[in-house]
Amino acid sequence: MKYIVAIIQPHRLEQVLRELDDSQIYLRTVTQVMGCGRQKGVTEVYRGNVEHGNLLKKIKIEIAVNEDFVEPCVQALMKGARTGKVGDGKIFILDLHECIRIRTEERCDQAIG
Amino acid sequence: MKYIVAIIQPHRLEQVLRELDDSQIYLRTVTQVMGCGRQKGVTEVYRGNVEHGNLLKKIKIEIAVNEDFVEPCVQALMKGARTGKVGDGKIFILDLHECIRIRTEERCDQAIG
Amino acid sequence: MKYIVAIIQPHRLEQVLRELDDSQIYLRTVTQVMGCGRQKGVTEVYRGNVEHGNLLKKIKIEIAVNEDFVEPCVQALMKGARTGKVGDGKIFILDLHECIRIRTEERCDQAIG
Amino acid sequence: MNEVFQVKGEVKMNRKVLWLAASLVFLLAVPAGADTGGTVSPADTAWLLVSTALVMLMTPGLALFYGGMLRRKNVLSTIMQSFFIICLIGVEWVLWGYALSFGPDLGGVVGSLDRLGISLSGLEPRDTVPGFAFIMFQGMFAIITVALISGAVAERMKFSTFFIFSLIWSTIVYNLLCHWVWGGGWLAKLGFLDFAGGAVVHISSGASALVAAILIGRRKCYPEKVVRPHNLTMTVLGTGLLWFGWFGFNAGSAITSGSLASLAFTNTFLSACAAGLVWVFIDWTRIGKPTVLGICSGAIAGLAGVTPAAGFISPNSAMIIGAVAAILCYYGVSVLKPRLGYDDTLDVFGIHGLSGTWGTLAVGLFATKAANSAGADGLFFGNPRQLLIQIVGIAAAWVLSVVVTYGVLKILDVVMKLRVSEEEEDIGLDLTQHSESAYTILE
Amino acid sequence: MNEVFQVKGEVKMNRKVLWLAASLVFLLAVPAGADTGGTVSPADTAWLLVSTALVMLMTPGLALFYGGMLRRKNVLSTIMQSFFIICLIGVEWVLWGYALSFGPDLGGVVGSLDRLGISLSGLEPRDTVPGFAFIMFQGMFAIITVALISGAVAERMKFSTFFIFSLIWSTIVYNLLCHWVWGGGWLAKLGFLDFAGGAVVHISSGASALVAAILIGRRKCYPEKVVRPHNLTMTVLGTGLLWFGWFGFNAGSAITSGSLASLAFTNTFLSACAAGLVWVFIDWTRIGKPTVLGICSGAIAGLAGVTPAAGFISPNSAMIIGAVAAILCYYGVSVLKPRLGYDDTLDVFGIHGLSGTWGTLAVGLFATKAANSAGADGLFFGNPRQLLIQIVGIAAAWVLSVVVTYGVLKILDVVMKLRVSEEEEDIGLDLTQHSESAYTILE
Amino acid sequence: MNEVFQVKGEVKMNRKVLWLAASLVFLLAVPAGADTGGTVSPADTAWLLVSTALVMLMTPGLALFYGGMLRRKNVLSTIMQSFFIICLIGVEWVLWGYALSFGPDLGGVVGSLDRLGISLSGLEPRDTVPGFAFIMFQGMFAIITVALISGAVAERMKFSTFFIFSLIWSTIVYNLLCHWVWGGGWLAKLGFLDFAGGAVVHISSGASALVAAILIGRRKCYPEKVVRPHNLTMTVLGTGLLWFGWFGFNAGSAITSGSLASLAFTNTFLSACAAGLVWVFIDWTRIGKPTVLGICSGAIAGLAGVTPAAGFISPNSAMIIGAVAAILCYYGVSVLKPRLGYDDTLDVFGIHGLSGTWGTLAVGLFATKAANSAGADGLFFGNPRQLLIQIVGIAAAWVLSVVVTYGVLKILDVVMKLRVSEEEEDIGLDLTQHSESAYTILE
Ligand SMILES: Nc1ncnc2c1ncn2[C@@H]1O[C@H](COP(=O)(O)OP(=O)(O)O)[C@@H](O)[C@H]1O
Ligand SMILES: Nc1ncnc2c1ncn2[C@@H]1O[C@H](COP(=O)(O)OP(=O)(O)O)[C@@H](O)[C@H]1O
Ligand SMILES: Nc1ncnc2c1ncn2[C@@H]1O[C@H](COP(=O)(O)OP(=O)(O)O)[C@@H](O)[C@H]1O
Repeated sequence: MKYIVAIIQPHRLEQVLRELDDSQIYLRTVTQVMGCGRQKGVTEVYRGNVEHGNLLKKIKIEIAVNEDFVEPCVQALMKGARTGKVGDGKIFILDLHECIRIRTEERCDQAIG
Repeated sequence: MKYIVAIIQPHRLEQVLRELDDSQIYLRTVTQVMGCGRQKGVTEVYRGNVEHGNLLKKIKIEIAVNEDFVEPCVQALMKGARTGKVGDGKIFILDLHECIRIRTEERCDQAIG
Repeated sequence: MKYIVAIIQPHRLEQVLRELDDSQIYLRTVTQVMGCGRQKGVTEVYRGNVEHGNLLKKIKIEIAVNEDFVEPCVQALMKGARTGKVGDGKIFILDLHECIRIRTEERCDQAIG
Repeated sequence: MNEVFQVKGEVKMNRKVLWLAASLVFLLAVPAGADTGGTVSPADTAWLLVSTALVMLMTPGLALFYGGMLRRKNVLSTIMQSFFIICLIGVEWVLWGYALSFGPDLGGVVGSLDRLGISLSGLEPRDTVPGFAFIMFQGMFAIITVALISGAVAERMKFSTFFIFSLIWSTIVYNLLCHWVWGGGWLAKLGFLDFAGGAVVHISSGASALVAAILIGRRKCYPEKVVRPHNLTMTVLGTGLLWFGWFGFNAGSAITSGSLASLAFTNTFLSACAAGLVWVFIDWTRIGKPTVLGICSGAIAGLAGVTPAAGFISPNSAMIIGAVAAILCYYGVSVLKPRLGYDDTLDVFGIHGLSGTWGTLAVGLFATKAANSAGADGLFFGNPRQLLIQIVGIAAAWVLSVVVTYGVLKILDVVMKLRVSEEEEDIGLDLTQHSESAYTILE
Repeated sequence: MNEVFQVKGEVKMNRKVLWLAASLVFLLAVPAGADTGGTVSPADTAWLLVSTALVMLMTPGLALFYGGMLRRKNVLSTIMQSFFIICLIGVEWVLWGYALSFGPDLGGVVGSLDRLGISLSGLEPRDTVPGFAFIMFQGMFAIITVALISGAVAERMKFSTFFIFSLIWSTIVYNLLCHWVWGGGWLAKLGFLDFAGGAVVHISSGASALVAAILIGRRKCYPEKVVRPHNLTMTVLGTGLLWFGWFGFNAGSAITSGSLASLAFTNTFLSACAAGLVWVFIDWTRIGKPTVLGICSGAIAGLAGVTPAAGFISPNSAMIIGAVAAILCYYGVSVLKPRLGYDDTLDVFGIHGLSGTWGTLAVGLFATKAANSAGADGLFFGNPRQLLIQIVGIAAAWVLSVVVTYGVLKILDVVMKLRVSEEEEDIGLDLTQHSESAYTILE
Repeated sequence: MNEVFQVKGEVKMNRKVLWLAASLVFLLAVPAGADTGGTVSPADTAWLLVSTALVMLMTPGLALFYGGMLRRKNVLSTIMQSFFIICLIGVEWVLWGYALSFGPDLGGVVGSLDRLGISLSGLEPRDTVPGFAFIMFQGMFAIITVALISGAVAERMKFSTFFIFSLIWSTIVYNLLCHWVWGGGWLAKLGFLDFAGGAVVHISSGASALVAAILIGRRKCYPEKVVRPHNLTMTVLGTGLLWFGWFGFNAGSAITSGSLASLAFTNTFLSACAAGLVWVFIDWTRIGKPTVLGICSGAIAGLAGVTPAAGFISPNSAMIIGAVAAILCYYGVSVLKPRLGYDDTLDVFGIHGLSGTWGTLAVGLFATKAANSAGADGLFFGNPRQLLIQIVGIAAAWVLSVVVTYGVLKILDVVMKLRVSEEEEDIGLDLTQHSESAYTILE
């Protein structure tokens, strides 16, 4: 099992969720985060004082999947999130040791879906 | 060491924290997230326009523990979070390679508690 | 590759980001979280009713790095975050299986930086 | 559009009329805008219309004051109750509420339905103001009284039930009580004094809130968990708007512009200040910290406390009334409520019920004809009888409110349930009752 | 509670006192109204100044009402448009807008520029109020009308273009229309009735909003995604402030304090209540839940709908007008808009355009001289002619607004582009147009 | 500032005139309240009470204006200061503040304590309004002046110290200065003009704020980090409420309703508009983007700048004063402050201090008797002397404020510390000083 973490642009969220649905990956956890990458941060000005920020709003999506869903999931994420501009984000894949469904106490592969 | 990630219903948070305390697991990090699982999303209506959302408010709890605390921790989480209804959430367990306490520079097992 | 998760005090964020920059680690994802550790929680009072909370505002920083950046990164985090008082936080290091840059589809070591 | 134009024809006067005119100038022009044969005073009208707008603003203010103290998932449901009440009772008031309250007295109990509905006769003056202005001003009181109750049942009451309850409650409790006290009913005849609604507004809502809170039962989380206000700045804003509007509420109740309105204004302000200070100092002594919610609660307690007395007392008495109101309410919300264990979510009884009762009683203590010759002297000014009258009025308001609220809610519980389901309570009323959420999260 | 009671005993006066009294009348009446030459009435002035302040508050109220319905990344950009419009049109109004609108009539079309600029002559009375009070009151109307339009192009219009557009639009559309209707222009001469701005404010902004929404095109996300209001409590607060201010808008339009103002006040309130209720009930029937945004939208629809009629009709008619306005607007925003597919972000046409048109028409149906002898009778009171006049006025307002808006925007699109770039739209207008964000996230 | 002064010469009347007078009584006294014997004018009272309520609302408005610009962890602490000041100075004012300010003059320096405390004598008129109305109106000024200072020491000052400081500061600085300028003190005798508080309110608070900011020292994060406003919509709302209330502040300072109030109203509005525009244009030129915080800051600068002049100048001068105020304040907050390095958190000196000083000076330039015959001519109208008088007044206000603030704070620092501990500053003042947080996070 793998634990996939994707950081994407906020305005691509709708698209990404739709692509995931199309790939029959319905389970996910979404968080609002701030990111700092290659993309130039924004400049904000308050009472004439300029502040060069470097954190931008991003969306983090976490998805736990069985091995055979890893590639479809990555493809869906990429399809939905890619604009080709700096700031599109990253996908991180971690090993998932165990997964438990709280409601049923099912474990592992049964639990993940 | 394991890194436990639990997604639970927001209204079970108090109960879960109490159960964790009872199991003498006091350290945790809590985040507000949005989840999409088997539970039917909510419908919202704005000026007569119906929107079938699919993301629900959830709470994510992260706990880093030594191996022998994994099972007690899982049990506490389940006890606190379970209502038996769809949406109760999941527990994910990842391997934790290293843990460092910033204050003391302690590492691994000493740092985790 | 490693996936570093640091929980720090909110008022150390600026300092930590500066230290990371100084160590030439520019990529990161930041989240607002609530933490409960050894630090005594705060007491809040509403209409004379005292509530001993135990969750405090913390900041979570996630950084994916190649192996040789792990130690510099940890050092930078510690340097920026340490005040020596309880509540300074923890650093957790997980193994990172894969990393993909969405924009370019680059993978692994090329993608991470 | 000047009403001056409405005076037509030439006014022919002989010397006697001249004499009369001149004396009338002296007698009437000064304080009241000289109404002869009941003409409209533009100054009084301006003041009353402004006051009406101010009182209207209090209900949205209340919605925010309340909403800020709730959890995010229930904030809209309570705001909705306030806004819906504005619309619902606004219409109820002109259809039959005003008639029941201010129609020609029937046996001291209720107004006759002669004045059912609203017509252009409101263009005619009622004392020195157009009937319409008076109807609107009084209507805003009917509205906020019902809206106040919503705080006691917040986070768990079904919206549909609250809707039916409001309509019945306003018709029976509010309109009757209003008639008794202000519409020439038996309490008015007895000499009961309630300047701007200590009994009519605050006791009635506070007492009913207590009954409602007990009947509907505690929230699932109560009392294990103190619900933290999700946004105290919203409560602060609500307090500001309430305080601002309260000037219209109390000083507007003079109906005329002049010394009496100014006195009521001053008393209103000082009572709120004193109560705010006292609450903060109790907080400081008791828990070691002055709190923002404390000063807001104190100010509201002081405002509610001085409401029945604002036009009958001296400013020094107002400060005393405010200070005592703060002490009482502090005790009510932080000792009495936890001890008795009922879940009056936003302390409608603890604040409005207690300080409304206290303030109405205080009229019997502090009232003085030196402040308002149309008022009375209280106990401290040599007239113990007034205190007795006030006690009778308080008892009447309590009994009417408790009995009717109990009866109506019991019936409604059978007919349509008072409470949402447990699951709906978990998810929150905003989504389950109104299909909306107050805030987006991901963006 | 009338201070008259405080004057006791009989006042006996000899002739000297009488003389004194009479001279005092002359000496003191000045500050108190009755000044020589039948000019400034302090009471009317007080009412008008308060109304002016209330109408001024509506634009910040609108900014919040609108802002709450947008996404976090665009909330400041729309607020900015409202605040900027206050400053910009505030200055435009005194420089040339007032002259064009209320200057001596030139052929029924426009005011002459004799009164260009602002001078101390505003100290002189205009009817019963100082000229300054009248100028300011009218200026606030010019402001909010432009600000209303911003809702239709929210989340995508370039700020600089909106700025230039506002200035031109206000000068051509608003000032002309205002002159036609209120400044003695051809519609006024025709007998067209618009008490507080159904045509001048709501049709003009609503019609222009529709044109602007179509010309600027849809937002990238529309119509795939319903944009959820990022903070409904802000919209609720905005509604409260708008409603509060609307009393000044409509009842202040009587210019004098008295029965007419009270009538307009009552009609305003009741129309809003009826419309709020109706919208909620449609929501309830149609989607199974009463909504907060629904009651707010309904109230605003009712307020806009009654605006042209407030001083000409009876309260019963006001409730009917409000109810119909709610039905129309509900249909407009939830059926018409999705069907036609234009992206009028905050339903400026759907709410203000539709109910402004309806209300202006309704004057021709419900107006009655029994309510206001300076008004007229409508169809239902035996005068079909008024209905025709109203239709002419509505058509004129629509044509003027549509034609000018279309022309100006077409030109501006070529000269400086209407829309921000796609990337700016993604990131949000707050950051890209104003280098600010409404809220911090990490702290 | 009573327009009565404008009626000059002796009025001689024969019997016909008497007849006329008497009929006028009938015709006009009614709507206008025709007061005889310098008694209470209902119209003026209505206007003053409304103005008082408006000024009262400014302090909650200020709390939100300030609160929005801070970090989440400190928002309540600053709001608390404003609300506490309302209660504290509200009581202080009636106990001794009013006596010191407006009591019978003692040597031009201070009012005698004859009028200590508050009694029912406030029912009696003071000019054309009841004493109570005047006392309350003036009290609201005392309140907001102290509340303004809190912005300079936000995010680090101990609440308890601020509490003691406020009480002393208000008693010494505010009450004295108020007496000097408005209570018949030496500056009043000198002919110093300050219509609504340029020196009394804005210089005193701005100058003291500067001293306080310097003495208390910088926040830990300053100047490395620009603190981003945690919620600009809150600041926007605060701006709206301040602007709205400012009409009461300035136009209410006419005390009477009529031309003077209308003039002050107009000037207030136009100065704010001009200043808002100018600030936005500087932003646009300097940093390439117009900002929301900019337009809000500009409007406030314009409002503060025109305050001392509102009733003495023509509207054109008001626009100039506003424009210059914006330029000065922009320079103050974005160049002067960073250069000098003091940490005046919310720019109380930068906005109120600078534009208060400028506006008070500008009276000496732009005042004209054509606007207000009870005023004076300024330099540009041929009277250089007035400018000198204004400079004396400005100097007096600065010296008094700086010296007393310095002295009091130095002593308080020794006695009870000005600042919270470093750790408390890190955690935030809301939790450490008040045991509350403004917002919940997890829910
Ligand atoms: N190594 C990393 N560790 C943690 N977060 C990262 C890392 N690299 C990228 N991110 C996250 O992804 C976001 C997008 O990355 P960025 O470098 O701007 O885009 P791109 O990958 O297209 O060059 C960043 O804002 C950050 O939140
Ligand atoms: N495979 C997964 N990956 C990521 N998050 C998941 C996954 N499965 C469940 N979740 C999270 O857990 C929440 C509850 O899951 P759900 O399927 O609704 O409940 P249940 O497990 O009781 O059927 C979801 O809303 C989502 O946030
Ligand atoms: N074992 C753990 N699992 C998850 N989060 C932890 C763990 N230990 C610490 N944390 C996070 O780190 C924060 C700081 O920890 P704390 O124990 O208060 O400080 P210190 O490490 O200095 O004693 C906590 O509030 C919590 O968010």
